[in-house]
Amino acid sequence: MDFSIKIGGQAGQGMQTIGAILSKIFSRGGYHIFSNQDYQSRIRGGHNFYQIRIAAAPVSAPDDQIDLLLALDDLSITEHEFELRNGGGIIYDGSKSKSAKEGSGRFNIPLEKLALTEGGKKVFVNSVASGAALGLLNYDISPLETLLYESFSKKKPEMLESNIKAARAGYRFAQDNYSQQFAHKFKPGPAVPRMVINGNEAIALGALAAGCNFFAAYPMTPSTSILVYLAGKQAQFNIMVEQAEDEIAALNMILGASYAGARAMTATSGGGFSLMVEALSLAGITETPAVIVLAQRPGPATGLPTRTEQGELLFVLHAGHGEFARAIFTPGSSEEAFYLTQKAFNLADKYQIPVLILTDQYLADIYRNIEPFDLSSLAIDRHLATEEDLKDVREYKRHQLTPSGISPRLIPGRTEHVVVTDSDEHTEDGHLTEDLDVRVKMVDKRSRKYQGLAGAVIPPVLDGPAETDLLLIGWGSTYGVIKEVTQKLNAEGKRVSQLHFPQLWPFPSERVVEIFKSATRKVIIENNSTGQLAWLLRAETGLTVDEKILKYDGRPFTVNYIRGALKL
Amino acid sequence: MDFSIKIGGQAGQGMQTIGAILSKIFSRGGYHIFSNQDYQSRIRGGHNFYQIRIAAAPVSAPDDQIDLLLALDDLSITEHEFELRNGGGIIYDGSKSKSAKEGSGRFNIPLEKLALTEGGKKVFVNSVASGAALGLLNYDISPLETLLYESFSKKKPEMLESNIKAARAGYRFAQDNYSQQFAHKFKPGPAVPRMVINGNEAIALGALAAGCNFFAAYPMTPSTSILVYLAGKQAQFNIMVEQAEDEIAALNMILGASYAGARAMTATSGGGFSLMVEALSLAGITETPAVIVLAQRPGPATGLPTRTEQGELLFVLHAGHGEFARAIFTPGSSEEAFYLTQKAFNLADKYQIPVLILTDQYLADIYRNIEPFDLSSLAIDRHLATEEDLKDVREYKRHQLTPSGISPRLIPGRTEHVVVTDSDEHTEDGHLTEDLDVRVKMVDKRSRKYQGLAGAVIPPVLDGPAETDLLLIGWGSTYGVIKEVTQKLNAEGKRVSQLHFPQLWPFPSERVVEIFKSATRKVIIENNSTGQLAWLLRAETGLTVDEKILKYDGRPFTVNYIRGALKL
Amino acid sequence: MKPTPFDYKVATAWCPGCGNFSILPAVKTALSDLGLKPHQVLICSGIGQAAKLPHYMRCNTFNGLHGRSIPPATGAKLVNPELAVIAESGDGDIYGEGGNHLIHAIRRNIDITVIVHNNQVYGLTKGQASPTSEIGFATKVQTEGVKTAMMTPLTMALSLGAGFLARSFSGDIPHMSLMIREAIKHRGISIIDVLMPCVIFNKLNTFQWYKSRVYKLEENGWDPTDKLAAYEKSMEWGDKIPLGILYRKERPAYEDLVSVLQGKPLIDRDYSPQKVQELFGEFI
Amino acid sequence: MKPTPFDYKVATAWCPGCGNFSILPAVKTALSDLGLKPHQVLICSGIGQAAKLPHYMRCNTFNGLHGRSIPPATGAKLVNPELAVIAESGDGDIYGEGGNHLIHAIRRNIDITVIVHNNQVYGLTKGQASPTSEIGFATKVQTEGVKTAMMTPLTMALSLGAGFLARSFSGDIPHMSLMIREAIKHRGISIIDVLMPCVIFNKLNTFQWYKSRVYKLEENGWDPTDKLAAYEKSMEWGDKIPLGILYRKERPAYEDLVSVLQGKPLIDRDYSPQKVQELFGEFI
Ligand SMILES: Cc1ncc(C[n+]2csc(CCOP(=O)(O)OP(=O)(O)O)c2C)c(N)n1
Ligand SMILES: Cc1ncc(C[n+]2csc(CCOP(=O)(O)OP(=O)(O)O)c2C)c(N)n1
Ligand code: SF4
Ligand code: SF4
Ligand SMILES: [Mg+2]
Ligand SMILES: [Mg+2]
Repeated sequence: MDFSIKIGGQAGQGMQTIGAILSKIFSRGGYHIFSNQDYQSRIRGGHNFYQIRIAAAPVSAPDDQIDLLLALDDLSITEHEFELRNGGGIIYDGSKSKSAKEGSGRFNIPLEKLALTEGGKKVFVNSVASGAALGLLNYDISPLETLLYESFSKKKPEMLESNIKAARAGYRFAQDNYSQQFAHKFKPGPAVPRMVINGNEAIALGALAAGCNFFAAYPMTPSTSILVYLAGKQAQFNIMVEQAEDEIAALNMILGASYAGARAMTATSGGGFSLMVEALSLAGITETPAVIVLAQRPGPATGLPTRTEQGELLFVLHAGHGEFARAIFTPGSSEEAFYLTQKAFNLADKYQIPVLILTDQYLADIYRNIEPFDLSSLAIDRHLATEEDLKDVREYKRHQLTPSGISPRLIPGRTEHVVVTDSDEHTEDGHLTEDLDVRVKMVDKRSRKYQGLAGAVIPPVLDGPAETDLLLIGWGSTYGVIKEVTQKLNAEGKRVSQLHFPQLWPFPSERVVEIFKSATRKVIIENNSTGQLAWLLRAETGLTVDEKILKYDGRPFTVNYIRGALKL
Repeated sequence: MDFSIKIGGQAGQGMQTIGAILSKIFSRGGYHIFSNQDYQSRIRGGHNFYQIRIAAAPVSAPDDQIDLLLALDDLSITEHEFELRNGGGIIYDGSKSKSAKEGSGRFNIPLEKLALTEGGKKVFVNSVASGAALGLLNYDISPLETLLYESFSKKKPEMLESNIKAARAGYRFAQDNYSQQFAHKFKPGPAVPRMVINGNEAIALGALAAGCNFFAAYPMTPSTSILVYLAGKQAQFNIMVEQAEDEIAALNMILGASYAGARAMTATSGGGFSLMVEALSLAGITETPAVIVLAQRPGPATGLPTRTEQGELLFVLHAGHGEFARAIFTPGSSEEAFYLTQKAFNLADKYQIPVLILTDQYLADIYRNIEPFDLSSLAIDRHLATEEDLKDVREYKRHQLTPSGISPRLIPGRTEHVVVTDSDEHTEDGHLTEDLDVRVKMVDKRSRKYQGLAGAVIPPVLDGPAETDLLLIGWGSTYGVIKEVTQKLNAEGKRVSQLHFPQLWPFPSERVVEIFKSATRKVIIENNSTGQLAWLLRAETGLTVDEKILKYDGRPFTVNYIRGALKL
Repeated sequence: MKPTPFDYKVATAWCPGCGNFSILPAVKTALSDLGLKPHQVLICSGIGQAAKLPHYMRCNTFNGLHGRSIPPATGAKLVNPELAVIAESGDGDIYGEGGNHLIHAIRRNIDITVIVHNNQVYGLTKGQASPTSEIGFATKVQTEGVKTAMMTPLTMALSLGAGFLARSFSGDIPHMSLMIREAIKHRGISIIDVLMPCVIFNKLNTFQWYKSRVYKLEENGWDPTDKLAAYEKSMEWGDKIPLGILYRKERPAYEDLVSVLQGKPLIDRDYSPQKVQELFGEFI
Repeated sequence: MKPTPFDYKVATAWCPGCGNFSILPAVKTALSDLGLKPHQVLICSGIGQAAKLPHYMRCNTFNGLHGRSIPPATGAKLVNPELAVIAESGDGDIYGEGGNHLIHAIRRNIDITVIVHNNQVYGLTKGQASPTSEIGFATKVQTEGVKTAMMTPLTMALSLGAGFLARSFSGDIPHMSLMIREAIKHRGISIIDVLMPCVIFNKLNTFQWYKSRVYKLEENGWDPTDKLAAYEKSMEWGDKIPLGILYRKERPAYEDLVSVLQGKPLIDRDYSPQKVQELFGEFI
């Protein structure tokens, strides 16, 4: 089974609510779900959609076609009708729709009328529509009732009953009038406790699992939901969330907090990151750990605020004046987003460097239902100076020269030592210097961190045979869609492998060179217009690929898009 | 003849004044001069020096050794004594010097006493010392008198006489007491009208020659002297110079000015440039011409504010979120600084892009005496929309799609058309859009500019035989020193060529590939710790070099340093 | 609304009921009443719901970065002074991200007009607190309600020496239009803080909330030349909120003081590369 | 000066005669008089001559970026509140480049002390005008003299609701020291504007210039609780310049209002990755 529902309408019509409800219901029913969103930079009106794929086997990309269109406005019909597969149908509200014609596969349901008669308010359309979708599918209604109960019984008990009434009315109407005309039917299976979680939520959870206790940011799509999520967990997780006056303040605040002993993070998008670049360099020279999430959207400048792109890899790689060590993580799924974020804090603390997590609007907003994270082996490794480190130390040196390049780190105020650091080039004890021999030693010390970092790099994930006719290469959020393409092509008897990079800096050159040896046709797939990974690959290894499949219209790749471009 | 004078002392002791006086005198006397400076991030005290090389033939790098040390304090003696060549000497003031011992090559001259007796004030030490140096060399004193006359007769006539008296006293004392003991002697030749000019002054002149009429900046070493120079020319050259509240404002101001019809420039160093990165991206999407000078100094962060480094090539190349076209000029001399800056404005206007001029503290501050710039062929090419362009236009479209990617540009207020632009992705008429087909067209339009830009790229300069045993490769400020190394090695019968890049983006790949074919040993020389050009070279061409000679102690290369590293 | 040359037919991205809808005609009529034509006006805006305004009318537009409406306005005005230049954006944009430009622009006193759509919230990013949000205002980020002092922007602007300060309300188009006209006529920087409801994210400061509190200074015999009184009045907020020209004082605009700005607009002067020859002598 | 635990023997990079030399002992004695030890104090500074101060004493030091002394101080204080946190820099740094942080830090009201070495000029970059330079002050960049209004920073700070505002003068070490002590004791943000001569680049506002103009508010029966009076007084500049605590008002500090900041310092609490399990339910 592989069924896709698209909910379309104007901003503010509740597509997200309906989408979230249905996703959870099917997840709880034992199905695998995948959902993605498309929205505009406005609060009301325009055209948005939310698409849910429900399947028996795990899925990791949106389908190019859909089976059920839940159209909350007319435009949704004209925009998406053609995406319907044979046997698909459209739920719409005839009383609100001027253009929609009745006919086979057209399910005219008085969503608004039912909302008003059953609940008394238009907001109940969400419950009516959710009920209607389930009714059409002959799915059980009780999971919906349970979910509504969970959502409202505590927070807004006065809304519970009306919601349930509205849901039932929608369910009943669809079942009574149309369920015979719709071929697709499915039922809940045994409950499976999977988490319906998107990339940003996974990052937020990763930060909490890393003991992040200070988060400062300035709102910017598509990173804002990390800020919002963490703000809701302040008391429970002992994390201070501060909305900064601007992004410059945000990063400088977290550097102050980190210096003072916190585990600190910020999140932003390209424009905000641009403003952080000076402080990134400050993290470099002061060797202050920091975790920075950059959720990419199409640029330049304001660009397309609510769309997706992978246009900032090379920017992030070289951002900041002067030369200093950093690590760049590029998670491809909610799982990687969680584990890599948790790891980012340990890595940042160990090497006393900024660690950058590069995600994008697509990954930030896609939901999959995944196995709950395995927390058993996670640890918080602060790598602070030990008593042993300080045993014979009379005057503590924050920037002591060491073979690894890592100096013992103390928290100010927690010993009688003073902790001194400086944005100028400095001596081992952190005071500014113009001694040019010391300068060279300090540059060398800081670059020595790359030896350790290179050893700790997360290797690219090769999925499929090493000897391959076609190697599909990607980084970050393209992981899921390339995975599906790879699976499909293999199922068709082709010999295809996927190479996914969850970390791009330090660049895992050796492994890539090795992998390239046994691959025939090598294709890089990137959501940008220039092929930034391809460039990095050549710079680091001299290797080139045979083709680049690039997309930069602000939308993510789909399976068919890639297949088409592969011309197989 | 090839003679070097080093003037050493504390900040505030007037090394720059003496250095400037002597440089001009020898320049007027027909000699070629080259001078460089070394100073600290403080206003008084510490240790600074100013070194002038005086030669019969053109020179383009500092000498590793010196012939005359003019020591204004004790530290200058201990620090630089060992740099003296055989037959060299030290001028010092015995009354102020505790450690200096009399002896051969030691010229104890009561600089301060003469300043006080002849001029009545300590400030006249500069003139005494300048006079003393000339006296020791048996050089004519009248050029010094002329220069003092020119400097003071109008601006501070009350200071003129004392200065001349002081200069004469120093001259006489040196001649009377020591001129016999100093082997070096030289006399002015026929006057040659060469300009003693440093890199920043050349950039400022280039901007004026380009009709730059708006300059906004925030002070930051080593870019500040551009701001200062232009501020002094406001009335004469019809240029508004505005000190912005911060670098963010500076670049956003010049974008507003440029949009409104100005030719606008800003200048900064790494930290300030970091803050400009968001607005750089704004220039990209709004297609607003801008010239941005980045005078590099060692980073990260505050680093070494008064020293030199070439650490920001890759940063500048990828700076800004999203993908957009730019050009990067990397002048290697005052001449290139002038001509390239003048050209930068034309290029920025033609392609409606930001043009970046990458210089550094070393180039900013070195003086050479050069042939006056040839202004005859310079023009101001605004590339504004013509009547022809607008003939059939009812509604003007600022971002009209064209084969070249360049849209006709109008100045707001100068026609009845309105000029609309936007940091969001926009339609041809400049209004924000979420139409994703338009998005693709606009990205393509903007990248098409690279076709023109690549055609217009300034090719790397190959100096020496194409078939070569050793190719020395550099960019920017290393031009002069590599040139000297190349000349010396050739003079010794080796077959060596120099490859210098005055423009690094778009990268002139084809030409480089061709040149590399006939070179045996290829060495890249960069004032940074990672070899950024080497990386760029590989990314763009796949080519690697045999060695990298890197230096990152904040000081420039010297001829001997490179020769040593070449192990020839 | 009577038609103006600034009208431009296009769908907006604002929410039904949003205060922005009435600010737009106020701007257009003010400009047209002043006899200006679209090509003589430049609006520089930042990013936010407010900042979209120039897209919905006909005029020169530089829609730049979030927080950065004032610097491009400054640059444009200095070189092309015949343009009437307006910097227009939201409270988050001008008082938050762009605060540093505002304070120094006031000191600079260039002849531009700053119009702030003050809905006391970040609209476009979905409802976080802005510098003008009230203490206690709860959002998904300020979960316990705002704890930082509410900025009273006109108090700050006054303390920096601003010469024209006004407040208006999106519920009163003629009043906004009048304020904008007066502001544009004022030589030097002028600042108008326009209160407006965000019907989606600000459930506290609603249309009614404002409506029932605002009153007009000019109807109460207000003397806008008394700085000390203006200081006190600028902090009035709560049961009563004053509208109108809070403070007005002529002071020389930057353009009147800087020599190079006297005479023809900079962009109209003659420039020749060969003129640089004049400078060679300095270096020889 | 009597020795303090904050003494640190090192050569400074300041010019002979510079006002910074006397601010240093004032800071050290203030801290030591309060019974603080070097490891209990954190100075965050920016870049400039003033900002070098913590390098010349013994204390925790985060010498960050130009204009950015306040944000790291904010972050550090929130997570490690037992530290006495000072943000210290020049006028260019805190009022110019860093203006936006100052205005929002005042609104936030965290318990930090901001000390501004106000020499009315950019010292380290060799003498350009700063926001507090006087009209007419000529420099190599402001060749016709400054044309922008001089900022009176305490007026601005007051207008944003600051609860502790003082001015001192580098010519009076005991006074500076007293102001710093009082400022540190004040709960919430406190701001001290310290007038000091730059002997190299500011030939207008010299030691004598200040010396002959300053007078002490406390000696004139000043009531630092009267906001309106403070407003007027904050603008007094010219023949007479007031020193002392201009305004003092208790208002709750941010730390007292935010729930998560109650109790142990954030950095001392227990964190366990496994606690995240508690959240899984939300997603299922
Ligand atoms: C540098 C940067 N940071 C953040 C954003 C995201 N952003 C867009 S609009 C906005 C706030 C809008 O609030 P306001 O200025 O009050 O305008 P409103 O939408 O309320 O009219 C923010 C934070 C951005 N575009 N750029
Ligand atoms: C982002 C950035 N811009 C500019 C500079 C250069 N800079 C260093 S100190 C300084 C001004 C110093 O003035 P002030 O803060 O008043 O300190 P003072 O030296 O007068 O004590 C400037 C502009 C810098 N370091 N960083
Ligand atoms: S979100 Fe608020 S401010 Fe923005 S358009 Fe909607 S109502 Fe207006
Ligand atoms: S330049 Fe001025 S402020 Fe800086 S150390 Fe010298 S006298 Fe002091
Ligand atoms: Mg707002
Ligand atoms: Mg200063």
